[in-house]
Amino acid sequence: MFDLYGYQEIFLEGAWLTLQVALLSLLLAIFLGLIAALAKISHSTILKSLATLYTTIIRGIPDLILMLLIFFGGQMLINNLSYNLNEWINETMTQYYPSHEWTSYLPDYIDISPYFAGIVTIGFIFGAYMAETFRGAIQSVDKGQLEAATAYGMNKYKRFTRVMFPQMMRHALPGLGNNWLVLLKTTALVSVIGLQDMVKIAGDASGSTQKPFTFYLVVALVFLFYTAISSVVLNWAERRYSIQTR
Amino acid sequence: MDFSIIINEYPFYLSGLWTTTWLVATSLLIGLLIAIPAGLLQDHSWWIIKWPIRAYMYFFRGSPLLVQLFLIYYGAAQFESLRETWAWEFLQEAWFCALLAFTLNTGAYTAEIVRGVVATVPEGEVEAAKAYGMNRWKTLKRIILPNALRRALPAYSNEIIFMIHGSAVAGIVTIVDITGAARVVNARYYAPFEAYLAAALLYMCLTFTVIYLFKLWEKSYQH
Amino acid sequence: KEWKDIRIGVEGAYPPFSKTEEDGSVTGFDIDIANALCAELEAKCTLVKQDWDGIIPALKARKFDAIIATMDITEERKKQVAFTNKYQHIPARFVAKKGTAYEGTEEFMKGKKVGVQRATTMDLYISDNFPSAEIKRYGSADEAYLDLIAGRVDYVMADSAAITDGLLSKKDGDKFEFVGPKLNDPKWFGEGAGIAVRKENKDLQEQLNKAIAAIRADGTYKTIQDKYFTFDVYGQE
Amino acid sequence: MKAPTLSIKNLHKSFADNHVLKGIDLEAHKGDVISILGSSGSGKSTLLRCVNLLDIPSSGEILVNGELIQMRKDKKHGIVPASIQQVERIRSRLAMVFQSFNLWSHLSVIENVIEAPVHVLGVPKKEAIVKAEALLQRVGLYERKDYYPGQLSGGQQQRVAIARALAVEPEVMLFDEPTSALDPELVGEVLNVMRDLAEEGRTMLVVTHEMAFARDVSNKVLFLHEGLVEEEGKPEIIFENPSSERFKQFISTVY
Amino acid sequence: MKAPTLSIKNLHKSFADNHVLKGIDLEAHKGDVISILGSSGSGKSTLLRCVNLLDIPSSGEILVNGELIQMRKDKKHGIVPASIQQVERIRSRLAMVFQSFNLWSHLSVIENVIEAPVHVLGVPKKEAIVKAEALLQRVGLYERKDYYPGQLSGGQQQRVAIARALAVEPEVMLFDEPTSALDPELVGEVLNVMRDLAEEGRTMLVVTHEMAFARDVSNKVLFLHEGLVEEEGKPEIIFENPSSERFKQFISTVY
Ligand SMILES: Nc1ncnc2c1ncn2[C@@H]1O[C@H](COP(=O)(O)OP(=O)(O)OP(=O)(O)O)[C@@H](O)[C@H]1O
Ligand SMILES: Nc1ncnc2c1ncn2[C@@H]1O[C@H](COP(=O)(O)OP(=O)(O)OP(=O)(O)O)[C@@H](O)[C@H]1O
Ligand SMILES: [Mg+2]
Ligand SMILES: [Mg+2]
Repeated sequence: MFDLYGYQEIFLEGAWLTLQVALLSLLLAIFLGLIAALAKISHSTILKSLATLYTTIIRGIPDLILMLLIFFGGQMLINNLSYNLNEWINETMTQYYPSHEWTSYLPDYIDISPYFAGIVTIGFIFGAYMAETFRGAIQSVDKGQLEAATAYGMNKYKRFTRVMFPQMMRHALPGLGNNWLVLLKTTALVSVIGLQDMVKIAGDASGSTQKPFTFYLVVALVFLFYTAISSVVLNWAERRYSIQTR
Repeated sequence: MDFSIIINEYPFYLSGLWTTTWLVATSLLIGLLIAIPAGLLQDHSWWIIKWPIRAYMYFFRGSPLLVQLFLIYYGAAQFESLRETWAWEFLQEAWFCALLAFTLNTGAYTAEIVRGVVATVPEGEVEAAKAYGMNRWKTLKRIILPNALRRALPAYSNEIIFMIHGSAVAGIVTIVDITGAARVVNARYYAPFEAYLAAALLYMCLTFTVIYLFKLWEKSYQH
Repeated sequence: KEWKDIRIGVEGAYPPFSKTEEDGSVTGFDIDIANALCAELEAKCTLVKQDWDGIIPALKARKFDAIIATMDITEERKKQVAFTNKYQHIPARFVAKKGTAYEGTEEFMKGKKVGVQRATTMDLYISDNFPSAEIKRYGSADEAYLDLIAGRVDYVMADSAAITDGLLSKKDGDKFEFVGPKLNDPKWFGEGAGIAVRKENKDLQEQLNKAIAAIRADGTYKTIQDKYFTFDVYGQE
Repeated sequence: MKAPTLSIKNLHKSFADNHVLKGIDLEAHKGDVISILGSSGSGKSTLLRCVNLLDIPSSGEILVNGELIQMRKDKKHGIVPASIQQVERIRSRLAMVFQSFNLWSHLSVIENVIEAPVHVLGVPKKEAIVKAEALLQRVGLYERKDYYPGQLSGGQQQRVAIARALAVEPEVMLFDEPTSALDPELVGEVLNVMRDLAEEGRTMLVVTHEMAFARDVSNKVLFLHEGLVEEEGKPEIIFENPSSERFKQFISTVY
Repeated sequence: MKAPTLSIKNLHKSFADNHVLKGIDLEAHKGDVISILGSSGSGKSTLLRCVNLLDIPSSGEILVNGELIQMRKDKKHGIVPASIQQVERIRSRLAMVFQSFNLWSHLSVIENVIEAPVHVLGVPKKEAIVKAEALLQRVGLYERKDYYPGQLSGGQQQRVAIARALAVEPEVMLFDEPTSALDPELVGEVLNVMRDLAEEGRTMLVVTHEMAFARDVSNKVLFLHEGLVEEEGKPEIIFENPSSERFKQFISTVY
């Protein structure tokens, strides 16, 4: 195996962290994606345009830039807000009780940990892609299939659970699987916002050992391992949802 | 917020825009040339053809572009013997490393798109082509590829967008693309929000141009 | 306001001032200084690792309250943050492969490839003095050394102590040497490295100033310095 | 007199500016078997689809068992059903065999047949399966009950669609060319099944190209032409003595 | 005597362990119109598909104009064509109308029709278009020539498929239920077209459920049952005097 110059332990931690971030952001992304997809096919103009705005903006900006923006910008926004609110409360208090001492009512800072920021950012980004996948899947269910359900008296909910969902999954799975794989690889970027994932560790380690090839190759191999496992699961799922043809 | 910074530094961003554009465009073009044969041949009955293609596609689709770029850029330099060969002439250039990583990456993804759409050409239409005596090459050229092209457009426009997005990592290996420019501006003025927002706007222009052009193209197929 | 709970931003990729150990912890001169100052202030300190690029924005965004990361006190930065008095002062230098010629003139440097860490004082120095050189900017000094070894750049400029530790004392370090003079023109390098705090936190700035004076006075500073360097890193009083 | 099982009054349907149905009147009593004839594109499928509101009529009234399907005005669509619950309730009493079958591709043959009884009508699953198996016997597909629609030949799919429709024991059955994909023998069998249904007193609307069926099984024939009922009446009368030129021509070309 | 245009000898075809064709012999001379009858699933489509090797027979010989289609053993598939060039050449002389039409969805109606003449047979495009337009006139679809298959009704698609087959002026035409999606009027028209073709002396194999066509137009009828030719002969003879019980039953059910 590779000699990791004493970095193997922390490296393993990084690999585990990568996986955590990926899985949690996936959950968030699916959740946001379904909501946005439903909003997009709904009849409400407001919901529709909100969802469209969301997906369009995300599609327009690279993940890396978005991460930097959300991480720095978001943090600055939240903390300045909380700080200014404190100031304001205190000043108002002082007006009425001149003896009042400055206290911070709201926390002076709200620490968005890189872990949390990473998950939220990636989940938010991929929610937009998921929305497109789900919308496409919903629309590619054969109209006749739903008509048959309608003709047999199924209501909206039954139509969705009994016919739309099982058939939609078939169409959504390839896209979902793709998004997951892209998402998994996007986690490599969280190193940029200071999360100690394995890419970041590989960077630090290759700096101090001057063996960049070794470390980055190991990172690549771990990712390949993750994707291999994902493919197995996805294939299984696709078979599960595939239709039998002659 | 102070956007005068951006206005002051606009030539910097413009050259970044140019770098991003040509890097992405060139790698997409060469990538496509790799992708079509790779996508068609990855199911070839000879293992000597099939397996190298699959391994290539697997590696480049299975690991992050950032890591691939690091591997090519910093990794290649780890081997002193390599530095004595002619290949170093190219590998020593950051732009070449980026181009290489991007091309191989998009090549693998596009090959997968090619594979996917070709596999979903309706069997009956292929059979009809056979029944009318078309040979394999003609079936490919006249029926499969044109039929597939139309359905490949959405996926391929996505791939282009992903590539534009992905190219942002070039800024990490000393290339001054849009992101690189934003990084330098941020470093000088400590204004990340303004610096990256400007970059975001430029990327948006790029992606929306692509989306718009593909919409037009797709429309020409609507029937 | 008394500061009893201070979060301190450090870099972790700039040995010997700060470096990441195999187990992920950060150590180094800056870290020891930070801990000593906190002990002096009887405050609870949390170290927060942050890439150099984003370290000032992160301070402003309240990710931490102070930066102890060998940050030179410059006019540019003073527009963004407030600094304590200096706590160290080390000149910057160029390093190159042994036998490489060097002249500090614009003409000589024209077209030469120079590596430097992005957003440092060295970055500004080179940008202003040698605009016609081919400047390559890296996220960390380590990456710049990697490219110097690989031959992708001809020179790297960094703090001399950092170069000694990060490059010259490493395995292939004997192939490289300092070139040119020590550089400490205050126009670019300021009056040494200080601790950055947000401008509104005057109280913290004062407390830290007192603490710096205190650890210098009671010998703690000297003990820490000797752990890492064989020379005086504080410079003139 | 009891209210007719199905009654359609002055039904119009346009797609954009394509006026397909231009005022159809139709009354079906319990046990009626009504054949709907007409050339390709004359609006036969559209008429059936309007009956269970898969296509929303542009105007007109539809009554099932004397109950009027309530409609309300809508800015965008002209008129729309006023109560979706009412429509769903009424739909569950009608059954439709689609021209293109529309079997649920993710369900096996037997699952297709029990889907509506179990999940719409609330029949216990066991019971539904027993009945479904009997129905599949009847259409000769018992052996294929665990196949998926994609694995069946066209004729087999059509028979599954018929079994699926029978499974809900509908008051009115809407057949859209139920024998188009069958060989003559199966056509015979399926028509026999339909004849049985007629004898059971089920009401049926059948779009068909089988003149023999129209003549022998149905007790009323409707000939659609250019969106109107061009000829209508008891088969023994109108086949012998067509009053419309167009219908005369239509039946004359039949082999 | 001239070699038969098409000759099939002892043709077998299995799908996995499903033995569909169990030894079919067939000979078609120039001008022969052979109707293939049989119930659903009896292997009619499979037989047609074997003739132009869309399905590879498990064993047996196929000769076109006396030329044997060479086969060679293959470990995986039993036998496979020895020379793909030969197969392609022979296919270009046959034309097939598929049961499910299989029009090329990315080409317009007229493009579908000229595709094979221009790109397989090398007919100049202008010439091909002139001919294609005439053919579309003949099947009544000239006005739809710039439509795409997805925009046509089933019956219209079927007629395009027929025009496409006619355009290559094949020596043998293979029709798989060419009238299944048509109304009786159109059925009559299409059968007239086929009758004309027969009179032009074209060889045709027609899978059909139209007994009238089998009786009146074809000069030979084949009845498939359980993978074998159960009954075969001139229509005027076998329809009057069927020797097989099964066939007797089959035609007796026809309306
Ligand atoms: N959704 C639609 N949009 C526009 N036009 C439509 C739509 N559905 C049907 N039509 C048109 O309405 C007319 C009647 O169609 P319909 O399907 O009812 O015919 P049909 O009598 O069932 O014919 P066939 O025997 O070929 O099935 C046709 O001309 C068709 O083009
Ligand atoms: N690819 C296949 N794999 C497995 N079984 C098949 C396949 N193709 C056909 N069969 C089976 O072979 C038998 C004959 O099928 P074929 O399509 O030839 O019937 P057919 O006579 O054309 O019927 P129809 O009149 O319904 O079109 C059927 O039982 C079918 O299930
Ligand atoms: Mg119809
Ligand atoms: Mg068939």
